[in-house]
Amino acid sequence: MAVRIERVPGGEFALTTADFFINWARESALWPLTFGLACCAIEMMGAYASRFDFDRMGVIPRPSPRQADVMIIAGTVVKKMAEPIRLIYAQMPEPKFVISMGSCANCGGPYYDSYSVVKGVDKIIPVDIYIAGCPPRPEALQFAITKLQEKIGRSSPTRSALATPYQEKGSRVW
Amino acid sequence: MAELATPPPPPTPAPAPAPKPPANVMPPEKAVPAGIRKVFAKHTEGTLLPNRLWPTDVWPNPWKSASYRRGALVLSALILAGTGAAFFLREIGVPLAALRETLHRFAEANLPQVPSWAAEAVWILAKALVVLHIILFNGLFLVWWERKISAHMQSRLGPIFTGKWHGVLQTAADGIKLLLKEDAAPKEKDSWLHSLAPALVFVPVLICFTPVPWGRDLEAANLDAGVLYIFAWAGLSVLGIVLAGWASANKYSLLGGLRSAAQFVSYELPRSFSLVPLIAIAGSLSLTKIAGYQEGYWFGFFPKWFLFYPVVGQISFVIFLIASVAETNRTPFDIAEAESELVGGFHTEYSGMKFSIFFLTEYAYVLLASCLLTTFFMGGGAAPLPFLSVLPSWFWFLGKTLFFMFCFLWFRWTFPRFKIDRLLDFNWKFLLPWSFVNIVLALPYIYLWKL
Amino acid sequence: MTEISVSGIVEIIKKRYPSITVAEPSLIKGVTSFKASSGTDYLGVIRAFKEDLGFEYLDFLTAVDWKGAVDARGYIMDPNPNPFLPEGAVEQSEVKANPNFQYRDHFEVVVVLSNWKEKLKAAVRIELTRGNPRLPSLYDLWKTADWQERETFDLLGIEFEGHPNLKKILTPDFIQGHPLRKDYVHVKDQYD
Amino acid sequence: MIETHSSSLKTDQMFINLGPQHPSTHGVLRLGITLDGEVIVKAEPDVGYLHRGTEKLCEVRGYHHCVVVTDRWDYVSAMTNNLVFCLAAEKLMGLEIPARANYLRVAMCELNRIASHLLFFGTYGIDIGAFTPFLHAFREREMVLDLFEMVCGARMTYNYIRLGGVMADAPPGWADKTSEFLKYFKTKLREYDDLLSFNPIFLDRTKKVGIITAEQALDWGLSGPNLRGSGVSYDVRKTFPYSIYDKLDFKVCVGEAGSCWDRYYVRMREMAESVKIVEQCLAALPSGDIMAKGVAKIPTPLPGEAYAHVEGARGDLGIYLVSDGTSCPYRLHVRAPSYINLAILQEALVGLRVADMIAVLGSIDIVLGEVDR
Amino acid sequence: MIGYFQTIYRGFADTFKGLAVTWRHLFKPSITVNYPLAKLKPYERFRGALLFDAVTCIGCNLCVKACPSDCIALENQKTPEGKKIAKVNWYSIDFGKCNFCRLCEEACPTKPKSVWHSLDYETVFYARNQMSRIWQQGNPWMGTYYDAGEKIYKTPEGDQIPIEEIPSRR
Repeated sequence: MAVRIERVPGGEFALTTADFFINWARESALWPLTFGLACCAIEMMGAYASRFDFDRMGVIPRPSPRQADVMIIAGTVVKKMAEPIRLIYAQMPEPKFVISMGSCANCGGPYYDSYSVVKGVDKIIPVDIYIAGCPPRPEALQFAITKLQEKIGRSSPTRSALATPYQEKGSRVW
Repeated sequence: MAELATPPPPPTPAPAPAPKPPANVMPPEKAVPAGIRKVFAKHTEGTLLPNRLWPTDVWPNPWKSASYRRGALVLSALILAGTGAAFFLREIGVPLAALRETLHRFAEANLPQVPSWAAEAVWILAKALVVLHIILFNGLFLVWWERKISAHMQSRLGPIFTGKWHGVLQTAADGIKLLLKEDAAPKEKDSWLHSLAPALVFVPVLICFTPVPWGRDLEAANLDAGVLYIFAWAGLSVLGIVLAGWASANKYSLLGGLRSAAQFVSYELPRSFSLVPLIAIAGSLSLTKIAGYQEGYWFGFFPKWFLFYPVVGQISFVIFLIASVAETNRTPFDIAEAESELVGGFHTEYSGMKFSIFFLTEYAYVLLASCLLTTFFMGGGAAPLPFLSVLPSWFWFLGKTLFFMFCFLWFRWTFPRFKIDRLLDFNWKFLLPWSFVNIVLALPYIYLWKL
Repeated sequence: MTEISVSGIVEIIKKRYPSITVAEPSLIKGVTSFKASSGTDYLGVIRAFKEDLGFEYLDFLTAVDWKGAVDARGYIMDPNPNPFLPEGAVEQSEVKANPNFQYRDHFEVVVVLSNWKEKLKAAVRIELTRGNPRLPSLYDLWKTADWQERETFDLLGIEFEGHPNLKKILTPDFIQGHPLRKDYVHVKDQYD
Repeated sequence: MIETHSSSLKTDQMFINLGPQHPSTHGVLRLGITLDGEVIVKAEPDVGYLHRGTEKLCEVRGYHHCVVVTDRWDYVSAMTNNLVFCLAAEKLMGLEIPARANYLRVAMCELNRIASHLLFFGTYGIDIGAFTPFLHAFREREMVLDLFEMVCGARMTYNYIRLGGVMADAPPGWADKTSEFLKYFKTKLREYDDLLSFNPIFLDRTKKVGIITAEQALDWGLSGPNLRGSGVSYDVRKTFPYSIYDKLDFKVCVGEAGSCWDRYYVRMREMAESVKIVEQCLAALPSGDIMAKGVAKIPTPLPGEAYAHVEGARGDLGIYLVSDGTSCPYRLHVRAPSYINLAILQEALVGLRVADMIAVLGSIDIVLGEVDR
Repeated sequence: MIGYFQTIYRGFADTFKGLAVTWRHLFKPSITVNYPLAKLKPYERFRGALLFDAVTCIGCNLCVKACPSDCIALENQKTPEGKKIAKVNWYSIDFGKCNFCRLCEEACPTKPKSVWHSLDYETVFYARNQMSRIWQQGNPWMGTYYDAGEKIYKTPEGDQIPIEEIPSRR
């Protein structure tokens, strides 16, 4: 339920719920963490570049996890890198989301039988959106961001106690 | 969009299986089972771009594309509307003084029990509020403007989807989101100093804006020692940055804080020394007098701005410009929060509300530096040509400030970053000696030829 | 230096190190291979190549484990999420050994050097027993051997004496054993 | 003059950790740096954060499957990985490649070198602090990726060069779209020089920084633009020519002092050379089939070994392939130039400042996929 | 002395040359594709999400062997007495593991191919079990997924494989 125009004697009021307003602010200023692992990182840089401009959706890459809302896992999650990823995820302030980009982050991709690859990043941190592709096109990443924005739009921060978006069952493990 | 928690209900009617094509007939070229097209709902209404936007076919003659012409039209309409409004609004200084008189007379007539200085206090409070709002709204506008200018410099579009027209509400959305963020910071931080640092950085900037002459007699307070006042308060915010670096218990921010201390202190000197000739010529430290001194025209059409003093003006302008870019901590001098080396510099460990204060301070400093540049070198509200002074002085002040703000943005998106030791060498071995030489060169202007 | 040609190198090395045998069918096509028999020979030949014969560039240093077909337990797979196939039903394409290929139960270290002026490449090989594969390090000849030997140690478990810091470089610390060995069995850890 | 000897001052060294997640480490590389004030005393790069163990995986995949894995080593110039694996396998099997396939292969590899150097130019600009070159470089890179998408369908992991030839022939419109790009790109190269190469601040940041002498480079086994930056003119395309490079004429660009700027400017001039090479290839593109005859669906070469190496964008990329007669390679070792070039950081960084460290690391131009394989 | 002023002049000249480049680009139109409103149609050979047509498939398992990361699985239909016939009971592709390399399409012997790459790149999933797509002989739904937990087919409406244009199959 977006903005409702209420007719009142002597004028009109635009009424909107706090949820819609908060969600609108959160989804139109999603700041991802510059966190590229492998080939998908180059496609992510392609998405920030001039042709598929991410700035149009209010998405600016932030170097420090303290100012980031979204963590885009772009590349193969190796076992040696698993601990730093969990550490960085913990450092991010609370309304945080995770996008797993590419087959390697979804479930190991071409390295499905390797001894040193974590088969899917959702074994370490809860993931909101998975993108298929190896590497997915920059537009696929922007399509995922629009899907994440819709998902934030559906959540209701004012009602949920933790003030975090209502996570889809199963993807929020702890 | 159904609530995703419960799995979507299975399709109720079992759809009739597609009619079986006879075995030996080769299915037609695009024979796709009916199921495919029905299931794939059209998910967005995007139009398909058959050809690719290559620069080779977009740039040769940009005026062919309609959106480019529409953009140019909208831009020129905006500028004309601005000058038109300014033309009708005329000088605001005079009616404001009248308003102050009516306020005083109203207080004496109707409120005898109120002490005599109360009306003046209310008037000063109102002026303070107006200046505060100018700074905050400038923050909103400048962040959006920087993202659009940097985008178009890099042949991309910048924020589009947030506000209705070209992402106008983008900065508002950023601000609100930052307000609602959790304040995550390391456990080992020095919590009291960690929260004090943003305040220590932001408050001095607000105070610095009092003597700025927005137009003819539009300044918040006509301080006699305006220049000294500004440089005194501006020097305080480096304290906040060093505090932020120390309090966030992070090696990177400590390095960033120490670096910015060295940079601020060393660039304070050429910034003030480059103004010595101007102050000596104008004969006063008050910004209004300096702006007033530069009104009038040589040979009837050439404005008497300090920038156009043959040798001295240009040197002090360049030194002051470089030093104020260094003061605002922006590229090519942004080693304090150098993205690539120190991750986030002193504000690595700040999130949410505190980070947005740092963000706002940087843009407030850009506004302050542009206002100072306009007042000292471009004569505040003075119109560039005699017949143009029909437009009010605050309009000219605003135009010149916007021009200098554009220069700050322009520098940021063109130049690489200095190294800390080369930056200090550049200051101590180039800027400072040249500002001394400049003072010596200015002697004839002060004593011999009173331009 | 005398005009170097392939035959020139062979008889210089033969004169200086009789125990070096030249692998007749030059194993790597276009690269003359020399088989050293002991660690000191290996170091001496390579030093001779570098100082006397002008091979001043070390292309690469690696090792091959000639034990036999690779053991399937060295690979670890996520159980197949496809609900139709029973758990783990994705059969690992079992790699069968080539029957008429004579495998031998030890490692072979291969070092390839190149001489740019003469456009020549030479390979030095040495066989090491599986028990304790030890070899003198080439660090003091070329510093690039530092990381290449560390990688060979990490992935194949070959000790290099005289190496400044012979530690694991690529695999995470909690992986036991050397993955590129044919008989490497992967121990399940907390991420599998 | 009071001589304050630093040992008398009690200053302790600070260990900072350029962590695996850092904007300018081009991926996941951890540098353990011990600092004395702002001067680096010891640097210890820690790799392995992207080690996927592909050398072990290739021992289970057939030769035609390995080509897919090779795309993901140096994922910025994937064409060269395909080429070097196919050259090694073809040496094993003694295959003869038709002329058109060779010309297409060389044209694709040089276009890929341009795309890779453009990415280097963009990220090096960001390391030094200028953001706009990154966006301009990626604008040109997108045009090259369009050309690749036209030919082989993917933007980065091409899987285009196969054993015995090439996957598919260039579509009709491809040749003139490429020459249109090359003509446009020459003007852009001059514009990059104005924007960044001769910018005084950039020169000041990179000119006399991170000097690597020729002996040091040879000792550490550097190759590619890093080696040529130090004055050693070694280019695999000239010294050990492969495919049809002996029929093409191009210059080997060599720097003088071995500073960061030389390595940077060698890559910029190499882009101009690659443009010339692609033009020659397009002009002399012979007709004919694109795949050698008699290549089995599942190739099983005779037992033996082969070593093939090419001039990749980052240096001398080589594949040492051992086959024991089965359909899967018995041992595959990759001579990864980024892995070998990275080792010199231990020596090159000592005595520099923090800001120089980023400039030197950027100028060595490593790709973590190739470092950790 | 002259050299000193020359370096200053050169410094300012190069600085202004760099500024001129960015100034020129300020007035050049942008080359951005405004994604959700205007989408790029990939080239004809683009390797997007895989599609399968149960009518022409002969169940020959060539694509299963050709896939480097083993993400295709199928089950042949059997006659009552157990002899395999050239039809497929179900056919599943695990998009999580697929690395879009076109080897399965090249290995497919049927004319026109019964497993082929469409031009669609917008494949986004919300949960792990949505990743493997199952085509079943009896059920013409194209992109169902099988929820192992509740043992029923589910069609994630709207979000599975949106198709803009299905190319003529080679």
